[in-house]
Amino acid sequence: MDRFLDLTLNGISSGAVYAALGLSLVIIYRATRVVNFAQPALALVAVYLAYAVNKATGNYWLAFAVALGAGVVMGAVVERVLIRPVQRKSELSAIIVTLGLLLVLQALVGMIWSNEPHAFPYAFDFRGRFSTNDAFAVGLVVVTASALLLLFKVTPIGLKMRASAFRPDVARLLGVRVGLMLTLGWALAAFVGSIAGMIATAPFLYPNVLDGVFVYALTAAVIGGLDNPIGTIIGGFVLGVGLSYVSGYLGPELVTMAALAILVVVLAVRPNGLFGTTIARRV
Amino acid sequence: MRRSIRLGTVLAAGTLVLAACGGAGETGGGGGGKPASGANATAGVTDTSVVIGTHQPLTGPAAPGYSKISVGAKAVYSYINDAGGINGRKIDYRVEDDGYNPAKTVEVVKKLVLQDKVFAIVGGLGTPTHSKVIDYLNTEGVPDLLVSSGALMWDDPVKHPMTFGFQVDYTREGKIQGKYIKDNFGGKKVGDFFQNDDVGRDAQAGLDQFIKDQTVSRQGYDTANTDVGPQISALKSSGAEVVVCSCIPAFAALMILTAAKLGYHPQFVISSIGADPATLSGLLTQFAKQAGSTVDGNALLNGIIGTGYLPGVGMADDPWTTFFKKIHDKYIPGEAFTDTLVFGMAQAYTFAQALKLAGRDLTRQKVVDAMASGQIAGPGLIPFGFSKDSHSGYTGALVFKLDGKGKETVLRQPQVTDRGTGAVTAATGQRQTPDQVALVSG
Amino acid sequence: MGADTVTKPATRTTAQARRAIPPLLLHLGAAIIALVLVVALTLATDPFTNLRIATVGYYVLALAGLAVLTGMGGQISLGHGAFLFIGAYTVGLLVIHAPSLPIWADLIAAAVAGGIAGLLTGAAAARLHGPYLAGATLALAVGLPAITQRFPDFLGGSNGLSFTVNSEPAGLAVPSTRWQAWLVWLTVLIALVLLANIARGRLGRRMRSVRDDEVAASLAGIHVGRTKIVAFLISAACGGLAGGLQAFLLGTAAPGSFTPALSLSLLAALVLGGIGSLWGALWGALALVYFQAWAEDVSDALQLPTPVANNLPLALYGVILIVITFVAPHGIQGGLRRLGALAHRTRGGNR
Amino acid sequence: MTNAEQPLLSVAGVTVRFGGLVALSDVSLEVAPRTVVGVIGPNGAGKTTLFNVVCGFVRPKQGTLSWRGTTLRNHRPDQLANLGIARTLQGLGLFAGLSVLHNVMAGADRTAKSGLAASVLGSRGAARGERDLRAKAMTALATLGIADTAHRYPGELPYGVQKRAALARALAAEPELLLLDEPASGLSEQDMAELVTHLRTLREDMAIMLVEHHVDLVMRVCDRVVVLNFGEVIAEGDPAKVRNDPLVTEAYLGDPARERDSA
Amino acid sequence: MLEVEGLTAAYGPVRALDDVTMSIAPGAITAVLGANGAGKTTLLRTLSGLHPAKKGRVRMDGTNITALAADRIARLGMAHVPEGGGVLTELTVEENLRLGALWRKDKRDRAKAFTEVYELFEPLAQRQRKPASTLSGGERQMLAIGRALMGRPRLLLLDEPSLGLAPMITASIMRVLDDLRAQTGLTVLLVEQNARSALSIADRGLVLSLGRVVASDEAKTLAADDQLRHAYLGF
Repeated sequence: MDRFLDLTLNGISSGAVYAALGLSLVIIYRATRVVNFAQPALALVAVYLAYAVNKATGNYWLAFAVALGAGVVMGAVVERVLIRPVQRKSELSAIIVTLGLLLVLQALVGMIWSNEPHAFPYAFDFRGRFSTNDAFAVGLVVVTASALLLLFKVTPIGLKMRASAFRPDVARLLGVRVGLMLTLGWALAAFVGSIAGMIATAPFLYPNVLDGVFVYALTAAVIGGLDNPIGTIIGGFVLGVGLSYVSGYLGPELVTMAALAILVVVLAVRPNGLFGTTIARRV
Repeated sequence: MRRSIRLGTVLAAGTLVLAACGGAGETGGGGGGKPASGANATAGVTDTSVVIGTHQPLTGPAAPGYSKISVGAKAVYSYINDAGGINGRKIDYRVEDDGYNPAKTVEVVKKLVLQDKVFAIVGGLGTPTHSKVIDYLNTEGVPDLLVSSGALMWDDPVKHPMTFGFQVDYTREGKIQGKYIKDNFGGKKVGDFFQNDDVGRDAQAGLDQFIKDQTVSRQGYDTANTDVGPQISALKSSGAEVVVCSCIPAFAALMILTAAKLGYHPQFVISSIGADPATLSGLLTQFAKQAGSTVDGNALLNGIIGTGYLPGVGMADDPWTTFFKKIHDKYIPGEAFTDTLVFGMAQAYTFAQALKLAGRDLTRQKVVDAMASGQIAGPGLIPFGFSKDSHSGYTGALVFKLDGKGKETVLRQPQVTDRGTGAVTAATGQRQTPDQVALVSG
Repeated sequence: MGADTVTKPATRTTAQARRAIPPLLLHLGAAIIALVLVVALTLATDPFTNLRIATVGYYVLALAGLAVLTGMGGQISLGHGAFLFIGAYTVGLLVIHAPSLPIWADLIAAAVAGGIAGLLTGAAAARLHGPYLAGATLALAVGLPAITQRFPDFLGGSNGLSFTVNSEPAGLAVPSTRWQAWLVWLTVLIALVLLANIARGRLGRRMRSVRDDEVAASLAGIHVGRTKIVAFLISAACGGLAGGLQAFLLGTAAPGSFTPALSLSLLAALVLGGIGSLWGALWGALALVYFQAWAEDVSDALQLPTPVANNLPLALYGVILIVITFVAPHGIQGGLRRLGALAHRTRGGNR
Repeated sequence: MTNAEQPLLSVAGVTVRFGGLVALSDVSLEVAPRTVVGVIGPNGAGKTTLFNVVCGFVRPKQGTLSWRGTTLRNHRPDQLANLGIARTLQGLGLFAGLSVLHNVMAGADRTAKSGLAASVLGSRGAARGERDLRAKAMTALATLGIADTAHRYPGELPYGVQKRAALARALAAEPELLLLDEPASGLSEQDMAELVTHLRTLREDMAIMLVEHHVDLVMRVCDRVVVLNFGEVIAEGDPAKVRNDPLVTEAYLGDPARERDSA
Repeated sequence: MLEVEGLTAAYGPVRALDDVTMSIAPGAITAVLGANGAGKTTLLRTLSGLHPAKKGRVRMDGTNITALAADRIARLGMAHVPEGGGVLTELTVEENLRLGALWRKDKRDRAKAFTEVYELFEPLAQRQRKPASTLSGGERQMLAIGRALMGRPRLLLLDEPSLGLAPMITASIMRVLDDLRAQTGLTVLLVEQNARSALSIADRGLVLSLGRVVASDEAKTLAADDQLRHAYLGF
């Protein structure tokens, strides 16, 4: 029972990370129908900047703020400069551009900070079965997600963003600057991605640190339904806890296979994820 | 028309059948086994230079932790070359990035051998990677020296006459750890935290010779999964008071942190591949400075027991550490001075010794003979096992304790043993200082 | 192709004559020419270049398989490396456990194993669209190689398998890398002949129809799901064979060679080469093999600080991917075709 | 039914709901061999849904469908195509990545005599099969007067020509029943006249069912006309009878009361 | 109000609008008629900036709006209700309406607009919080028009508002338009399949065929022209 609790708590804190990064993927997917493979790299750059700031000033929260700010700026710039020109060309073009960006950013980070690991601090005391830091991470994700959902749900800007995502043409006809909303969507997504990066990275930071997290985050998003933020958050936590059980009861080498198995089972039953909307094709 | 189609098919099939005269897995005709020494005996050697190569994970998943080894080696070669080289030859060291991808390893090693025409491969890194080229190097008669891995397979003079190990193998080290635990923590419950590949399995074979009955829990980790929470919590609930860690530095650090997180404070015993105090404290001591945490990183390291065979950066008085520090300060002052760097430096220095022993009239066979001559003493704390019948590297380790300030205290003087069931005994023989070796007049 | 065309009345245009030749003969002819070229090339180059030529060979096959799935069939796969993994292990295990089997039997087994895996994947994936398929296939690339850890004794754990493949006929005295390059390319070209037949024939047309409009395709009597599964099967069989060839060539099969990065770089290389045709696979494979080598040479030559030099090839590859997507969205083959059309038009204008 | 011949297709009591919306309500009709049946009705009346039911894209809540007297259950679109039903789509539905010739060859795919395995091997049989398909496709294209566009891609052609290519693709399947979804939309006067001629020729060989807005065209070519409104059949019969049905006029022209108001 | 000169638009090589010239007087209802594929929808899309013009010029109240983005044009006072209404089914009725006036600064006026629209379309008032997906076809059309009116447009483009609606509902929508025009001087460009019903409320009519204007006249004149109806309107 004790062990069960340990594994559950452990799973919840990793699930928070999957949920956050998954959420950032979903925001982008909803806005622009692009799966952003560069998302972990954007978060990585943000975290490395935070690392540099923290090292220079010793101020963790300043570093945190820098990471979030950097995320927003990078997200917006990437959307404007790289994604918008190719988005209409084909689904693949956008995928390839984000893959290219992933490589460039990971390499860039390695060039500047080398491929060796660096210690990266936790925000709070990490000691305890469910430590202050765990609580902070889970709380931050839940708060961020709720704030985002609230933003989408009640604010004018959220309404505009939703409209731009669902029916860009109609939104345009209603005076919404759709392009701006898409940029904003990317910026917001990268913001959430940076949060995910900040809580996922500690204790060690190296260029490939988020690769595994990204795979699980994408899995969570696919399980939850790529255009459903709430589904993705649920998916993230479910996956985190599930994989923790697999690792604890069956062995850590089975974790990736378990993720695959969960994905296959979910998609076999619901090809658009657990909470995804099925878009009926018009004949 | 139909006939020509048939003809084409028959032709294609015929060629394939031709390719098929023997079973693919049978060694025969053209296959391996016969060293092609002689023909290329002096490849890569000129009057003024000798080209050597290595494969290292400079990028990709294994880069963190290993990408600096070749940096250390390069510094030593620069030092040697600046002092006139070995026997009048400067060492041209070619590092190829294999990203820890075995397929890539085969490719880059063949590139080094066939295109760069290296004289020898020195310090090729990794078991999954290097095991894929060992047959090729031996078939081609390329000296394959000082492999950076503690796997047992490098020591097989009959099958692999050109290959020599470097690190103490995982089984020997496991035996020394096991004996130490049995002697000092007899009767206590032991947990085993291991990398779930040959590192963990070979180490277990050694540990089990001494502490099998004490071991209460075995938890493997997978390098692809940095979340070791489930494993450490299992060790905790098993009540293990001593935890042996056959793991690489990143996972040693993760283990220490995760245990601290769970409020679990067993006696850690970390094997040489993971017990790099500079790297560990580089990773852990930062926690003293960070927001929200009152954890002193140094305190986390305090009291950890490690095994080692090289003079670590924590042994500041060791003449070799001083010597390497001097090279470090001159050639790569920007890099952190860690055991990882020292590993590369010691390896390079050892190779240079063999090169010197092989003499001015250099051939591949001569360098292999020099390796097996038993005259290589090297910077290590332990004697090499090199002889005609053994190609194993360091044959044992000493046991030390970290004090949390990066300083190591020796708990048990160097021990040696074999990879079988032989006894663990104190190492004998005099260790040479850098001045005594006097490789170059620098 | 000789004998047959000569007997045709001389009045027929070459286009008509070409149309009359069965695809097999046409493609076989091209393949024989290609094989002669490859052999000539290997004879003219050093052993290491021979190895590179062989490497290009198995990548061409892997990419051609992906081109069938993604280019022709419209299904995006981020997990093609998983099929190479299966092929490589099939050959590895057979070489070790069934040493008396000749290499061609091992390779056929690799293709079959890949095909079966593709059949299963395809059946699971036929209902998935776009990003869901991408996510599922990526999970396949991540999850499948982990199976080696579960069966360390049989599959070698993370160290994988290493073995030496004996294939060279006893009497043949050519350097081994040259022989390997021949065998790889012979196999690849045979597979490419079949793929070209598919691309030009009924099956290829069915796949393209399904890709362009599933509704219209089903109205033409084409079973959409089955066609998608067949595309996966063919693609995966090619992947399996390519993996088998890699194992044959390098004597290794290890999980570390089949990371998701491989799958992603295969897709990227294919897009770079041009996804719409089998030629794109050739350009993609050349880029995959030679671009990285070139980038490493560049970074070596520049005398850069270690971290920069180490990461430069990756960065350059990323930049190239982005630039190509912007300037030549149809890849190298698309660019060449456009150039060709341009040259044609200019020539026509001059006349 | 006065026609003694067994109907090719009969639709009996079909009801379709999308959520709360009733798209078709108890619709029954029959199509006899070599007749032209027109389905008309205002936008949203359920015409396309009816076609979708026939083709198997939409499964009815109630009602049955039979082909030559055999009841069809859980059929898929591709199975129906193989029974001999071909259909054009409202939005063209041409394969953008295939040339016009190959578009039409894809349509003829079901008539191919050589197997898929042969096409993989590229055998002589496959070559012959391809030649047959090509010949069929060229014939279909020539019938509609667009043989010269065989090697062009749909995107390069004017709408009217694309429309014909789509029709050629349906014809190449050698159907017994041809379903045409808005064949006249976007056509010029002249194109339309030619279409009428084509339809009249085609009905010698097959039955045709068409959905069309252009009522005039329907009246010119159809043997029978079925009028749908709000998913229900509100009138059925020969063109003259339907034309004079007040219900039909109302459906088409709006509220007769308003009519009078504005007049 | 609106002047269009030589407007040409295409989808790839397919010309959908060919040299269309027309002008609309303020406060008028103009019906655009023609068979499916005649270019009616493209005309509206090009006017509102959703589809780029290849050639020609569009002016609204003297301002050249040809090259402006759709959202700019919308904020200048042109509202376009696309075919089917373009109701965002994922949003509630109220959110849909809110969306129509978001760009307008005056908050009090926005509140007033809500009241007006709910008065105009009673059924919407009762389902403010309901997702738009629960609305019937007629209610959706009301919502779409109501949403367009939230922005207090000067020019309203309507694409087949009668699509799939019962004649009664169509009639009531037409009546609302007629009233609005009378009260606010709203200018309307109405695309209709249902020719007679459109001409019944329109002042003028415009007949398109294959992207060209083939007739443009008083609504009554057009309605009386049997030959024209026969040729282009299909009945």
